[in-house]
Amino acid sequence: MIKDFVYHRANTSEEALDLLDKYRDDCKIICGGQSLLILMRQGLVAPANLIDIKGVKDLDYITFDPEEGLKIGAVTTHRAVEKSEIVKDNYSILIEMEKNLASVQTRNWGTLGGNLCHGDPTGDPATLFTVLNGSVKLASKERERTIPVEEFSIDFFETVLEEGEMLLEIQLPVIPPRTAVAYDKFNLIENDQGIVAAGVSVTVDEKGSVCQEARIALGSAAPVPMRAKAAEELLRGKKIDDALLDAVGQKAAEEADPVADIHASEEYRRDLVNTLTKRMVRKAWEQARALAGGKE
Amino acid sequence: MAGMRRQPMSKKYHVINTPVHNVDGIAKVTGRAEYTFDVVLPHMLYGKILRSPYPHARILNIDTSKAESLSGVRGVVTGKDTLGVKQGIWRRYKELCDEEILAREKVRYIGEPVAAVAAVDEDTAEEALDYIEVEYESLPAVFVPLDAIKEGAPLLHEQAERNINVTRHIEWGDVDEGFKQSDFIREDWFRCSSQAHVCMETHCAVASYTPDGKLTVYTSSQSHYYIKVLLADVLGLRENDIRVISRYTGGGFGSKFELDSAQFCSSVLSMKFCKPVKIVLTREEEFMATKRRTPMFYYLRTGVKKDGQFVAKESRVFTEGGAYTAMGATALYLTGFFQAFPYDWPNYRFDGYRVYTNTPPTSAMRGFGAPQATFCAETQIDIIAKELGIDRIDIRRKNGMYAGYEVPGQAWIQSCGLDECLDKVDEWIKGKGDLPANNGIGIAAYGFMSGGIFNWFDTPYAFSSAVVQVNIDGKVDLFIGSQDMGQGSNTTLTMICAEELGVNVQDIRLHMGDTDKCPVDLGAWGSRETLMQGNAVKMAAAEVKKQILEFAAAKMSPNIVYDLDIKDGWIHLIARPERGLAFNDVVKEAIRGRDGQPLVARGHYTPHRKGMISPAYSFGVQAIEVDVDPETGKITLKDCVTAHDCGQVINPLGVQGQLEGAIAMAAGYGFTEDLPMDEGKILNPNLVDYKLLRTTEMPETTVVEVETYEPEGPFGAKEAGEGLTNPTAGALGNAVFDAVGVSINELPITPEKVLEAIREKDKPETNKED
Amino acid sequence: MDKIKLCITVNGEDHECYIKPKKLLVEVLRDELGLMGTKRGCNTGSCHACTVLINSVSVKSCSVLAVQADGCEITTIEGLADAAELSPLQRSFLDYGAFQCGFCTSGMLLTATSFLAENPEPTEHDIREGLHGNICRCTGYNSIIRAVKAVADGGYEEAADE
Amino acid sequence: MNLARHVFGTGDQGHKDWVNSKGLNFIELLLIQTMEPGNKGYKTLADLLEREAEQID
Repeated sequence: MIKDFVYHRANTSEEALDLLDKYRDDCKIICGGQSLLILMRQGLVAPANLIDIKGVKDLDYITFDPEEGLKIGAVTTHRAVEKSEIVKDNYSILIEMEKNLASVQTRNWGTLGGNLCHGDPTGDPATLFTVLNGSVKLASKERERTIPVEEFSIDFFETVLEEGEMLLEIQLPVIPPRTAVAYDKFNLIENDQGIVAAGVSVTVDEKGSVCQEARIALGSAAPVPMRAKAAEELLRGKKIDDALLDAVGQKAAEEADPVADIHASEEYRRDLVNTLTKRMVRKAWEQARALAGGKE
Repeated sequence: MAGMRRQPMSKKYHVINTPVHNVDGIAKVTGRAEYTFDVVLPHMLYGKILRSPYPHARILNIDTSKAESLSGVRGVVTGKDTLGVKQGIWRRYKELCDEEILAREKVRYIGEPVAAVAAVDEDTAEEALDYIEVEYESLPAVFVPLDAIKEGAPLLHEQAERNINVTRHIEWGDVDEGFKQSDFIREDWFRCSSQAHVCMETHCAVASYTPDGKLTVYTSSQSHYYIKVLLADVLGLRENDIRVISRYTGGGFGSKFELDSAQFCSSVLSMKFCKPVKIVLTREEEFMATKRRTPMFYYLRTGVKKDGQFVAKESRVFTEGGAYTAMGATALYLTGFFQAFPYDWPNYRFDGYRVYTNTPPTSAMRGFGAPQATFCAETQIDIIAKELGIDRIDIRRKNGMYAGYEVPGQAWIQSCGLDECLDKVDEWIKGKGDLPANNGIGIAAYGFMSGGIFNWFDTPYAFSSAVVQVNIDGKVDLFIGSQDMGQGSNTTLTMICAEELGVNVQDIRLHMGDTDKCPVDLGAWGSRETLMQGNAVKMAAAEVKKQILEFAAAKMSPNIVYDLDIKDGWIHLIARPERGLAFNDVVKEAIRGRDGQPLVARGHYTPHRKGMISPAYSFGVQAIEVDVDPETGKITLKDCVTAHDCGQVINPLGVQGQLEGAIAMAAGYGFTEDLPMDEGKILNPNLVDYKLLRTTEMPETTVVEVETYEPEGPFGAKEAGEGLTNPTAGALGNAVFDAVGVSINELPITPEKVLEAIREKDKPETNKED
Repeated sequence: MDKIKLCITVNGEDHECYIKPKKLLVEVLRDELGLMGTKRGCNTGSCHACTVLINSVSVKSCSVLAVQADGCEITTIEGLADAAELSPLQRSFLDYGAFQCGFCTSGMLLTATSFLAENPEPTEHDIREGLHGNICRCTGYNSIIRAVKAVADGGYEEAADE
Repeated sequence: MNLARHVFGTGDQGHKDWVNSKGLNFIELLLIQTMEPGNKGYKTLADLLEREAEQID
């Protein structure tokens, strides 16, 4: 049963910040509410004040700049991203991820900002944004700060957001040339939360012969979306072959810090991390080389 | 008026086996169908149920004063406000009536009701639950049958020594001799998991007691008759002081023909406060505190000849009963019976034990013990076939049941299309050619009953009854006691009536779902409706038809050698169909002729001398194609065919729907659905963590109808819905076996288990383990 | 707790009511407006039986605060048929037997309605993905997919009668 | 033998008490029957029943 609360509708980010400042620890922000309302129904969250930013127009945008990269306003819905031409042209992997995120109904009303702030380690955006080296712009009445997405979540359903602070914008840098990104999750039911997710970005040299730079991010492999840095290290400057793929999968599995639950044991999650990482590295590597070779 | 008319269609049936719109269809696609979930009565209160957080505890004291003083709360009831009747659906056996619903002394599972609140709205009622103070004395609990049966294990019910609830023995032939004659003997242990029904409409009821001593209960049920009688027992009312209503039931699958906490608590509250009380279980309550599929621990010992001839089978099962008997006793018998299906076992022995445990009671669920049995049996048969190097179709054909076969001392098979089903599936498989690596096809053969013969409920009524009334305008009223929970019986039975009476489906007005207006039927369970209620409807329609034809014959006064029939609203001489009268005209005059009294007739059906189980059995064979990912163990369903003998198909659209629905549900049982527990607490009581198949997991489905004629069924029809749940888990497991060579003996077949088994197999030397 | 004013247009009719802010859209539709065709199958936003259209996109009415729909145009199952004239999807659902118990049907029809509006020429797999969220425990989905495909393939142009 | 099966099949209190009163343990017989191959539990009970029958006539 949802506990009663005082409802406040913010029409601008300005108003939202004022309200946040006013109610501090005694309030919660609702946007799409696809996750929050469930928590409220279960009585896990019972704010005295609810600040609705769903209608904040100045946070509903998707812009792209060849230098700056992509900027997504916090209240932009998943669907808007999924259908955006500029996203399609410059970050097609993002569309792939969105299409496999929950149901159309959820994507129609749910927002990216809300998804990140929920801090669920099974959430796809946080993991993919980590691969894409994205960052988030946070603001409170006092200050504004921008931090990497990979530092945003600090534990299960916990983020760095402080009292009076809210997420304004998601920023993704331009994807470097000769770089391919692959992302996938393992689940029994399509579009369901991933039992494990892996995202990989590989940048190859001009000749497409070695991997110059790589980023590997894992979802549901730890209490928060995580980078598999040691595994990345193995790839840098190397030509990727099956032996290396096995080593990278192994390494990522070692780095992972999975938690057992009814859906999978810790061991099985490590197995999945291993397999998924391998597959995503191979996929990204092949695509990146194709780009280098000018082929598709 | 008499005269010429277009030739009535010459084909055998004018309604049966033609696609007909569901008679409730328009109401359902326009959102007009009123379910119990939608019922709102004036001055209605809302109820909520307080449930035990302990798997096993003594109730020392319940203090409701704080809750009652809450504003908006009308009142609270506990076991003290009830007659304390221990009820159960196996009414013939006192010791099996063991559930109070509102516990007075002891709670035996997490989620057992201990109190119920009525308030002005749901939120207030829910809030009030926190203010009811229950003092418990926690008792040692036991959760697994094999522990519960041990000496010194905590006892759930004083009278049940070693927690043994029911035992079952089935035996024929000389099993021990049979094993002596066997060339090859195989032993296996299997574990079948539980499963939740997950009806989209959760259990709910609106009870309204009035000062004249009458109780009306709107409820989502599969058998209004059972609910009415069970309520009378526990409330101390007379059967007919209770009226149970609702035309629409949002899914049943076996979960809605026993008395549930929503029905009981809303009734008790309503009787106390003389106001309507509505209780709708939350999805979480539905998972934690309603009944579920029976988990089974199976042991199978099977002896065969070199050539695959079945010789002897010994099977033993311990079923996890949960805290109460429920329908579990029937599931125990049926799993033993169907363990031998659909084959001719010369020597067979079954010993089954249902054991009480401190978990939510297990009971009836679509297939009723047969899906578990079929999974174990079919899995083992494929292993045996492989070890003997015999084709899996051949070994089944060699041993399959056939029309005229008698299951010794148990049942007679009058119609059986198993062989043809095997041929059809064989063709389908051959048509697939070579499969890609890690793809495989698995098959399973199955059979099921068409309504149970047993009367543990101890009903004094006919198993099924129907009334048909023909009115002055030719419109027909059909009154039936059976319940349509989605399976489509309303349409099937209307079609049977239309066919028999020679009118069109649109001419019939169906009345059901109201115990005040409709005759008794035992309800929609055990695949009864088509055969049993169908026979009753056919009998009533035939009787009315006779009355009409008598009048028509008198009117037409044909040569006595001619006889009459009605088809498509046209009463005619069978030999000369163009000579006849319009149905409506004859009816009008006939009714005028009988002083304005409509033409009415009753029909009924009760099986006599039909064996121990059922009057008739459906058969079939299913094949499933899967793709297994050897690196993750993930199973993808690709394609599926089912060759199915349900006798004469009445409603093709209905049969296909039943089949596809059964596949989705049974495949879920096979590889995604489970109810893991920790100390008796279900860990995934929600639709996020309980994984049902969705549109994207459902494979293509092909149905091949193999028509036989069942002498016992209306127009030769038999069961076509529940039995379809039996083969899928087994076929799925066998497909994995075929794809990657590992056989999983434990449901559900999760990717984790598959991956583990693959690794086990790939180890240098695997030492086989049972 | 103070009630607040809510103005919504449902199936073309304007409604004004005063509600507690915590009321979900599905609760307002059913309890305030008596539109019982919209069902509820769970507490976790998982079953999608409560799907309605907000400004013609499909949304779970159990996962939206009614106040968030203030000023919006909402379509429920009661708004699909034009008086006695069933919508093409409603007719194809009848022809293909795309429902059994019927409890998920309202949500299924609304999801399919908005899906076809957005994807006039879907493949079968598109349809499966588009309806992925909606649980049906009875039909096994395939009849529903066939019914939606039939409409997409133009078998149910207005006034088409079979 | 069939009578033995009946006794186990119904397994109600009356039958249980009778078996126990004859110095056998109903449950133990059941367990033997289940845990060990060879139909032992039933044979033992069948023997008992026969002896009883003889005494009667």
